[in-house]
Amino acid sequence: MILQLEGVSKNFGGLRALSDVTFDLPEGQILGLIGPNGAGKTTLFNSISGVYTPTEGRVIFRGQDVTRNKPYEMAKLGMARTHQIVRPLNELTVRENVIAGSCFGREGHGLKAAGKIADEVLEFVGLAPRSDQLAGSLNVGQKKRLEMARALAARPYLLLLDEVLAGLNPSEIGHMVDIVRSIRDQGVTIIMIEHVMKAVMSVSDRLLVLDYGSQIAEGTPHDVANDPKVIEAYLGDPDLALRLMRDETRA
Amino acid sequence: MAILEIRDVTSGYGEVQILWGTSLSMEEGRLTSLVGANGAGKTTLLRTVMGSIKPWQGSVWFNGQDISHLPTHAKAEMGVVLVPEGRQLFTDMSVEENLEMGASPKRARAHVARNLERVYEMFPRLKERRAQKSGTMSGGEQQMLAVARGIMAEPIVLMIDELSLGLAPVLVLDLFQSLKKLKDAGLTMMLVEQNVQMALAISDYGYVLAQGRVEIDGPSRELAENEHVRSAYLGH
Amino acid sequence: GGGTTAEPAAQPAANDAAAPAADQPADTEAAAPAATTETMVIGFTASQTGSQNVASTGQVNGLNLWKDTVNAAGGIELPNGTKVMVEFVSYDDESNTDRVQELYTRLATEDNANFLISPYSSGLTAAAAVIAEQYGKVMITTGAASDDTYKQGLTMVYQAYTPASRYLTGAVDLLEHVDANAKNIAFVYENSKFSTDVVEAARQYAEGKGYNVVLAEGYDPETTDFGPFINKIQDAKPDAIMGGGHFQDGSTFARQLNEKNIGVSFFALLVAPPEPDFADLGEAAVGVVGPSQWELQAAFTPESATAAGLDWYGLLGEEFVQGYEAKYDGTEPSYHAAGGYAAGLILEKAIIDAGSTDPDAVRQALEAMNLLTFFGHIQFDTTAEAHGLQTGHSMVYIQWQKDASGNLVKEVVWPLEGATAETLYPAP
Amino acid sequence: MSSPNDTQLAATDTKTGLSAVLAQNAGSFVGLILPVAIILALTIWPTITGKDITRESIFTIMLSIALASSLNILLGYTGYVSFGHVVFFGLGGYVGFYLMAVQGWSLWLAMPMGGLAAGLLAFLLGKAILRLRGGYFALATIGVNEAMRAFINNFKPFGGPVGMTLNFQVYKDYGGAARALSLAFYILAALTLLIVIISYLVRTSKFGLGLLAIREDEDAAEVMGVVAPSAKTWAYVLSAILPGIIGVLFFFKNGSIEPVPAFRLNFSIEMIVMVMLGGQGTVLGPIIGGVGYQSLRGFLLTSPLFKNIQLAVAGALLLVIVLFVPAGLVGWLRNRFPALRRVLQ
Amino acid sequence: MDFLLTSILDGLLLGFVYGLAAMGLTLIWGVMNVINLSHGPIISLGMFGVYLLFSGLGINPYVALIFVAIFGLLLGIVIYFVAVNRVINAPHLSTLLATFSVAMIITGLGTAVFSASPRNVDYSLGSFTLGSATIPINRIVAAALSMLITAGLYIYLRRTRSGRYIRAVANNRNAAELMGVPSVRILALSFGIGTMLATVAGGLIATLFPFTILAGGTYELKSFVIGVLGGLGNPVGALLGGLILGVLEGIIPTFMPATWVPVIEFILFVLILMVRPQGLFGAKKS
Ligand SMILES: Nc1ncnc2c1ncn2[C@@H]1O[C@H](COP(=O)(O)OP(=O)(O)OP(=O)(O)O)[C@@H](O)[C@H]1O
Ligand SMILES: Nc1ncnc2c1ncn2[C@@H]1O[C@H](COP(=O)(O)OP(=O)(O)OP(=O)(O)O)[C@@H](O)[C@H]1O
Ligand SMILES: [Mg+2]
Ligand SMILES: [Mg+2]
Repeated sequence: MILQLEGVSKNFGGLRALSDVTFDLPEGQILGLIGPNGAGKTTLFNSISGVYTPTEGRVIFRGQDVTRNKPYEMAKLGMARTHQIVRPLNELTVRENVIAGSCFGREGHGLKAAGKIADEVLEFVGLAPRSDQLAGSLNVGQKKRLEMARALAARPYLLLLDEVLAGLNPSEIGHMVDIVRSIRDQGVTIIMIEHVMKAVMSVSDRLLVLDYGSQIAEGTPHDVANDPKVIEAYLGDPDLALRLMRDETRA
Repeated sequence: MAILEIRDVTSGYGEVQILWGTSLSMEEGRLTSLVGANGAGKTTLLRTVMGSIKPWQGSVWFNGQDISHLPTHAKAEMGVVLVPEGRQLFTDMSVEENLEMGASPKRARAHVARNLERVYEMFPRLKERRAQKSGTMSGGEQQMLAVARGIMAEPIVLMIDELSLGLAPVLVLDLFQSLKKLKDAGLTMMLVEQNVQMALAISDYGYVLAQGRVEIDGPSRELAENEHVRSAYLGH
Repeated sequence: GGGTTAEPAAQPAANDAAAPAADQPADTEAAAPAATTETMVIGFTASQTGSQNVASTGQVNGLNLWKDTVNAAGGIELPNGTKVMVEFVSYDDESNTDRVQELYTRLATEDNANFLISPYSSGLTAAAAVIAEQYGKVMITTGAASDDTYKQGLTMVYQAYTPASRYLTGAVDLLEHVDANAKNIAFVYENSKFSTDVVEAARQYAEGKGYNVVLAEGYDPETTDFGPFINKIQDAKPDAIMGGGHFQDGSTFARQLNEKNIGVSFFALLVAPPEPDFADLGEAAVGVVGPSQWELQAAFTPESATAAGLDWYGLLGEEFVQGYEAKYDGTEPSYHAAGGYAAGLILEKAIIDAGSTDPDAVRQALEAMNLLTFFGHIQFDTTAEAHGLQTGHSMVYIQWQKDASGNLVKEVVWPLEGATAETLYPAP
Repeated sequence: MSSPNDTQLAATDTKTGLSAVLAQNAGSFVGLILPVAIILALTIWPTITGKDITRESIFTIMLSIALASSLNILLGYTGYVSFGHVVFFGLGGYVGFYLMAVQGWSLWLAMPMGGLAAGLLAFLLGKAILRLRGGYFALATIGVNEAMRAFINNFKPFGGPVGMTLNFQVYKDYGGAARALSLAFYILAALTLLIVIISYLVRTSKFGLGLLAIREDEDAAEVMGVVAPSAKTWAYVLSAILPGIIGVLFFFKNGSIEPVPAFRLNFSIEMIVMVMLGGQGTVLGPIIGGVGYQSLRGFLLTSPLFKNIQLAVAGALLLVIVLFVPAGLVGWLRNRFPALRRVLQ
Repeated sequence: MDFLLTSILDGLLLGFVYGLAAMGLTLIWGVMNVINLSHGPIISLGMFGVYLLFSGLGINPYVALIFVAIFGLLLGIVIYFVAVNRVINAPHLSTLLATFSVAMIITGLGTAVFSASPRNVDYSLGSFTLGSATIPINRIVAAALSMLITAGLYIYLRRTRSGRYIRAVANNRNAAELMGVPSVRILALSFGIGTMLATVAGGLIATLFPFTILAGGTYELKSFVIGVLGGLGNPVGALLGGLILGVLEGIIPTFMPATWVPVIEFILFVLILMVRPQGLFGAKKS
């Protein structure tokens, strides 16, 4: 098991954003994390990656209790993440951003080696032509890819992806999904938060569904997608809705 | 009648040109969608309309008036409202204060209470969290707030950049339905949307932007069936 | 390099660009005499901006008056008939040390100053002294009263003022004189080099005489609220308060002491009371005693010089006041102004005694000087331990009183030989 | 501070170049040429003119360059604004002066002790106040400076408000006042060169990249693995040591030390001004800022036309520069002459 | 005991003025993210404003405050457009440089015109005695006015539309523009109000203590401290911060030499920051 959560809860004042989340994540898998807005998905990432300290429960990463670790300690241990609301280092270039990811990540490369890794990674996510542009001048979609590149450059064991597909159009999504798969194929374990159902269904080995901070379902994409609780809380009936809308617009 | 019209606009950032003579027009009471690949210039176009960046050439017309060189706030005051990419919330202010800020234009001030009710009905989560600092909300909650804030302005033309970004599927459906209602109430809208299929499904007219130029435009239904559009943007 | 005294007048004019030519009345140029005339340059920095601005301005005004007087007379006449005209070069030191050494180096090397005058405060003077020593320039200090400065092995620096250690000791004597039963003194003073030096010395002196120091408190230079100190004084119940620092804090202290109305019989403050502006305090000024470097009332005359067996040099006090008021729109001179004039006068006399502006000769003249002027007795310590320290001059003590018609007047109350009135004791 | 979105629109290329340096001239030191050349030119200039006043004027300028460059490590690279940086100058100066004036140590030994004291203070402070963000950190540094000044004011071994004075005879050990003054100048020149090289090495190192990341977004940097607390602390220490050493040198030359001039808050602000004026976060910026600001002040102070209102005129000129070259002179030059970027670090 | 009470009372009354002096600084800082280094010189201008109107024209100092306030508002707007507007979106801290230049200009001209000699507004409303304490009425008036202004400012920022605009523009200028808020006007207004507060504080201080053209500097320094204690941008916090400072300055000297006040005060200040990094009354910034 690369990651184990035991009864992790997180409160913000009176709000219980996570309650008693427990699961094990085997190495080499892609775990899809879905749930309605405000369900606590990002909070879970924050609690795993050391940005928040859980109010209760334990987080075990590669056999080590990391519940109270700082974010940079997690990075050194081999965890990398992207931010849902992007956080580029605006006044550094795209390449410098990625170099930093590599320098301070698990492998802690020197600048020279990190530069090489950065170039590879940028090529991989398709940002190579923008290497020398200031990160602040990218648009949101590009910034998302930069987040991804920075995380990858750290060569993590576990990669946490927070809505990296948001803002991409369907064909771009297809491309990104391929990227995610090939990262997994290199042996990196991935947890992926996503609202783009088709993609997350196709790429995940397992799905975990959160609602109001609690796990309401867990299993293969197929099982989860057919779970009535999940449909009610999260999916709705897409076909029905689409048809409804189309008829009305024509009328 | 075209209520908002963009004529041959070129613009960009610093020395980098992004838009190369783009024209489009929005008919009153209709829903127009604007689609295109990542980096095509959709956001740049909307920013140019609002005046956040100045057009280099060309002009923007609203209600038969050239508004190209009005400051952003004056356009908002006239009823041209943008829900910007990246949400741009007042992160240090509460949810309700954000909504009140949305109601800044004079035209919206009289109906703050009614509009609050309306958006709270659309997004019950916002009502639940009316006192929460908006910066601490989840990504999707922030998106709801951004859209709601736009509606609070009582716009004549409402432009939404990346409507469904980060929203759970069930909510996207609800939201599309709400927009439908707004349209029925006479609001003119422009949607920038990555979910091209859905966007074309609910809109009347569509523009496809590629590399800063309008590549194809036409009634949404036709676009949805267009071979090129299907292969390039719908992923089949 | 030393002073290039033999050069004709044209030489300093070359660096006129840096000189305040506007200060110089035009007619002095025209009055160029037939005999050999030289010009000597005196350099100094003044605090045109920053906290020391007021006192420094008085001093500079005094200096300018001296210069005008000398130049109007055609220059300083040497025994050999040569006339030496005076020219000033000055810069703003902004009341801080950053550039003092740079500016004094400029004065000594670029502006070819023959002599230097110190900046106003002791700290700045210490920094300037290093430069004066390096270039072998005589520097007369005014304002820089700290004794410490003169105990650091300097050889070119001469102090015009009574040093800090003797500022308040006379006030202790005065207290003893007016009330044999007074036992307790509170010292409340500005936390600066100068005031602390003054109070340390006065305190030792008082304790030596058997007084109890019931309170000794420093306050920060920018203090505007003396409430906490007054409360403490009230609590300590002293017979006398001594201390203060500079004009602003001193006058504020006096005002607030009066407002709080806590009743002390004897109140002596540094620096502020002798300033003419102190009278603006009205009632709050009455009874306040202050040490002064110079007062018109404590008149020194050629007669008193003869009586004391000293040489007399220069103008009378009244003449100084007249000249000053004429030049500065009726402004009454403070002792800083008199000090500035005196600094010039000391230099003038030393040059005449030396017969030239040669620095070594002038130094010798200064070493030997034992003189009475309108400013008082001038004599310098010539030992290696405290070279240049003023030993001749001493303070007079004034007290603000009301005359018969209720107007505020400044009376000299100590030493008794110079007193113009009885001490008002206890103060109201 | 400002939200990332605000800067997006206004983003201009002011501070890039690290990766350019790495890619194109790893191992070579093109960016160091200009800074070192300027310092060397300033160092030999007095010898060329043969004038003491040149030396003294350049002393003031060099002092500023060294202090501004030190501050730049914290302000420009790490993004932490220290308003009270003069505390290191003052404390170092005091410790060194005490050792020289009271304990009879030589300048050579006193200087490192001043640096050590300043570094130690920075280390302790780093543990305490570097957790504060933005304005609050800036304000805390003011607090530290004022507390230190007030403390020294009460600290009898250091002379309290009276301060300490160096016996003039001490200069004899260094060949008299004249020799001592020029010795001080050359020591300062060496120290300035040292800090400029350190500044460059930091700027182009992994450590420096971590600092830049902290400047841009500290939380994101931590997530990426930058150990922010220790990186910030070391940046702070590094930026404190040299001011500590220079404090000793300055007051040695000055001959006396008092609390007010040693801990003058306005001096701190001037340091910030010089860094900003030249261009924060660059190696060259503080050098240009120091030269520019101090020559301007020096010129106005002694110019017959302006010396009575020199402060106001300096303010007005500064304002004009700020308004029209807000990114600092180096940033402006870099934008103006992209070809020179590699040289303008 | 009496002694302690008197000291606390003195400190409290002084604290109100400190709080007012800090308010303009923390407003501009908290709201616009501009560290206004011309705050001190502007306080001095307020002092001189009241002084000139009173000594020159014989206007009652409290009436003069009204003119000084208007002058402050206009001055602030002018400073904003001349010095700040151009650089408000420029890199980090450019505004600090700009306001520093303004401070140099004001101080330089001020010293040239007024010299650094102390002035005094000789206007006393008398005093009354409370037990062993004698309290000048000027101070009570100043305290009352400070409270009034704080309350007014609080209501303005929290309850009025333009107050909300100010906070919104501060938070996200771009978004505010999109909502129809004329951000330049709002920023100019904020700066004007901050400056107005500084001049009014200066004017009130002038009725209590003598001052010079440099006197504002002390209050600027205290304002920095108060800003932290109270939380930047929060007027009520500034007032409370001022009161804390005032009381500390009153009480500490009763236990130890007054020269230790700043040591204790600033150490306490740093300690508070370490425990509450956003100030005593500041809300946590995201
Ligand atoms: N710092 C905070 N303070 C208060 N509430 C918070 C904070 N952070 C998150 N929350 C709340 O906790 C809940 C969970 O937030 P989280 O960001 O984890 O949601 P999410 O599942 O990622 O949603 P989305 O899909 O919209 O991104 C939300 O309701 C959010 O408003
Ligand atoms: N602030 C900026 N400065 C410089 N270039 C920018 C800036 N914002 C965007 N760009 C560039 O402009 C181009 C068009 O971006 P724009 O955001 O308009 O595209 P878009 O169609 O909205 O894309 P997306 O679907 O990703 O939102 C991109 O290449 C982007 O890198
Ligand atoms: Mg989320
Ligand atoms: Mg976009």
